[in-house]
Amino acid sequence: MLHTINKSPFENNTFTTCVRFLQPGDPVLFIEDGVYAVQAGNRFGALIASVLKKNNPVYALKPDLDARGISAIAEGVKTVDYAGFVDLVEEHQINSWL
Amino acid sequence: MLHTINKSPFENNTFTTCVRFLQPGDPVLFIEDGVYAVQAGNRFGALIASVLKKNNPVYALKPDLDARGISAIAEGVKTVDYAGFVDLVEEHQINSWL
Amino acid sequence: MSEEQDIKKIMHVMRRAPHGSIYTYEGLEMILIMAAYEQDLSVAFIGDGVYALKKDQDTAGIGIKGFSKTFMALDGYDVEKLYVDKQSLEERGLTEDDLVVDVEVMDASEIGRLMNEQDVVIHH
Amino acid sequence: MSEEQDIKKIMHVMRRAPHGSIYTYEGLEMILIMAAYEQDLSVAFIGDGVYALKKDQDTAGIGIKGFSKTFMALDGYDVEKLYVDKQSLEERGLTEDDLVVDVEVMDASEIGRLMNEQDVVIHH
Amino acid sequence: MNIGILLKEGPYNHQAADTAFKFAEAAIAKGHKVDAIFLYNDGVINATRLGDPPQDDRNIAARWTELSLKHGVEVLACIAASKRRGINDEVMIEGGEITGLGTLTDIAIRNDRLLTFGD
Amino acid sequence: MNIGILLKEGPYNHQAADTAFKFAEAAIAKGHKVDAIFLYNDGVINATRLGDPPQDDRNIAARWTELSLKHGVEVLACIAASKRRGINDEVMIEGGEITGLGTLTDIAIRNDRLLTFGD
Repeated sequence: MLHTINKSPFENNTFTTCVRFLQPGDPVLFIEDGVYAVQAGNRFGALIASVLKKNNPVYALKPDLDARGISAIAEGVKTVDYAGFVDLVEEHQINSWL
Repeated sequence: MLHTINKSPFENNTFTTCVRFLQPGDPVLFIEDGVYAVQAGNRFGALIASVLKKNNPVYALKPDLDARGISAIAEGVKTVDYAGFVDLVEEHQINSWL
Repeated sequence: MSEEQDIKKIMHVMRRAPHGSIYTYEGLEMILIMAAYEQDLSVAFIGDGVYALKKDQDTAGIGIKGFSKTFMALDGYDVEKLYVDKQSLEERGLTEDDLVVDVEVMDASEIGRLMNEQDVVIHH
Repeated sequence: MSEEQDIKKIMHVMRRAPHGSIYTYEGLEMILIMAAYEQDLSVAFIGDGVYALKKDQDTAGIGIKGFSKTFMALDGYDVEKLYVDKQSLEERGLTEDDLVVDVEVMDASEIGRLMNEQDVVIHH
Repeated sequence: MNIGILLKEGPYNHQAADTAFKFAEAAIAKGHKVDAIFLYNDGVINATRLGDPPQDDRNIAARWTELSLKHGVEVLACIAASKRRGINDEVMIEGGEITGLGTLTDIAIRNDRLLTFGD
Repeated sequence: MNIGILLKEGPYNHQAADTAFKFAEAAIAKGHKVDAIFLYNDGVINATRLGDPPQDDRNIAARWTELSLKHGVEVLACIAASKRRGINDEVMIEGGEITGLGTLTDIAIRNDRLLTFGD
């Protein structure tokens, strides 16, 4: 199941809540303001790393990263465009955390 | 200056952010979902106590507490109704944290 | 057989406190309609969503119609799978006794496993 | 004398990330109009609000008009008091060099003191 | 005391419109003057007269009309924000009006307080 | 793959409407069927044809009309949510329609995926 997160983790607990419910192997995709979570060097790096370590692939929507001027992202995080988002939805059922 | 906070501190950082900017003596009023901050025995009790200790009076809007079924509130927190909210606004300039 | 295949597992996830926004209330309206379609419905209460079930809500003072009692009606609509996240409840200083309906209090990992089996998950 | 008394101290507080919601953008539209009224305006960037000033925002891919460069125009409208909360910036791994305009980076207590002097504070 | 109110969210979806109304009502009851309610962001959606809430729910649009007609509160929707969201004179509530952000500036200047309600 | 979309926020105020559109566009480009976009909560405000955004901005209402007319996507606004917020047939965009939550249930049942976009 693909989990999408659209909130900045600095202001809102959606990401930390979602992580508690995440099953091993399930991918996480950050979209909209959610993409701030994967900016390199911020304090969510450890949480991102722990998610990756549990075999949960982590993605961020590239157009949303670009819109926010984020070029350096945490190690192991992959980017997708809207077409890649569609591919992930084709591969997985979806759980959009709002 | 009266600071109002309308967000639940469990999901959103408004309260903790506001506290960093609070000047000694300034009152804080919790309204809407913000009132969950003052429920007795939750983990924001220590932060509420530290605010009170810096001589910042803490209020919660009674109709919002009632609407959420909150009867036991943290020690030192006073309740006001909408008329009391108006009185606080009469005494202070207002800073509505959204 | 083919009829059974048509039954979808749909989970509604309540995540917001009541009254500050309409999401929980309109979410409940959605659940009540979906209940008539004989799908496999469940409702999970996570984070501030657990507050929706708090007893003794009296909304007269804020001038908004209360709806916590509507959760009690879910049983009559055969919506019986109500899951509450244990940690969310405990963090908020609440226990099962504080809630208006009987629920299953579960660990996040357990609710996460059930989520994973769903065809549709809708957050409110 | 009475004219001077009519000048109000108005602080706009930017608290949201850009693009995910319109608050910062419509807040900026408000500031640009208010700037014509010769009041004592200031703008504080707190929490995710500091992201609004991030360099190199390219919104073409999301199909929304960017506005970070509009902050550069504030100077031309005599809106020169731009305060950025130090902790908000640091927590987000940003420095002054990452921002599109010159700002005063300040401690929260200092911005809090300035807030306290305002006649009007509007959060966006 | 003269009071201006800035309302930044639409009706029903957030409590902001309710709290703003309850506050205005209480202020008026105490003899204060509520000068204006300025609608901004999604707040402009408060200004449509096409709303038709359930019979057993409050009617938020009617509250604004009442404040305007009975208590002389100006109910003003920002034109730029309104245009984005499909609010115009065609759908405007009785007692409401479309205006610009300059009017909000005047409201901020001429009143003792400007309160904001939103999300 | 057959896709339904649930959109829970109004246009412009949140990015949800933009992301939903970009996703739908990309899905259609890949040959998937976008069956319906169901508007709920403040999402119903996407259905007004009275919006008049600045010339240099995107027109979100026009995007929904295009998806409906050109790609056969049903654009549906929940009647109860619409009534609260002043959306009705009078102001409905071309290609849009008011319907009930039962239709959303049908959409959830008949499609391979139901995506939610919101705040």
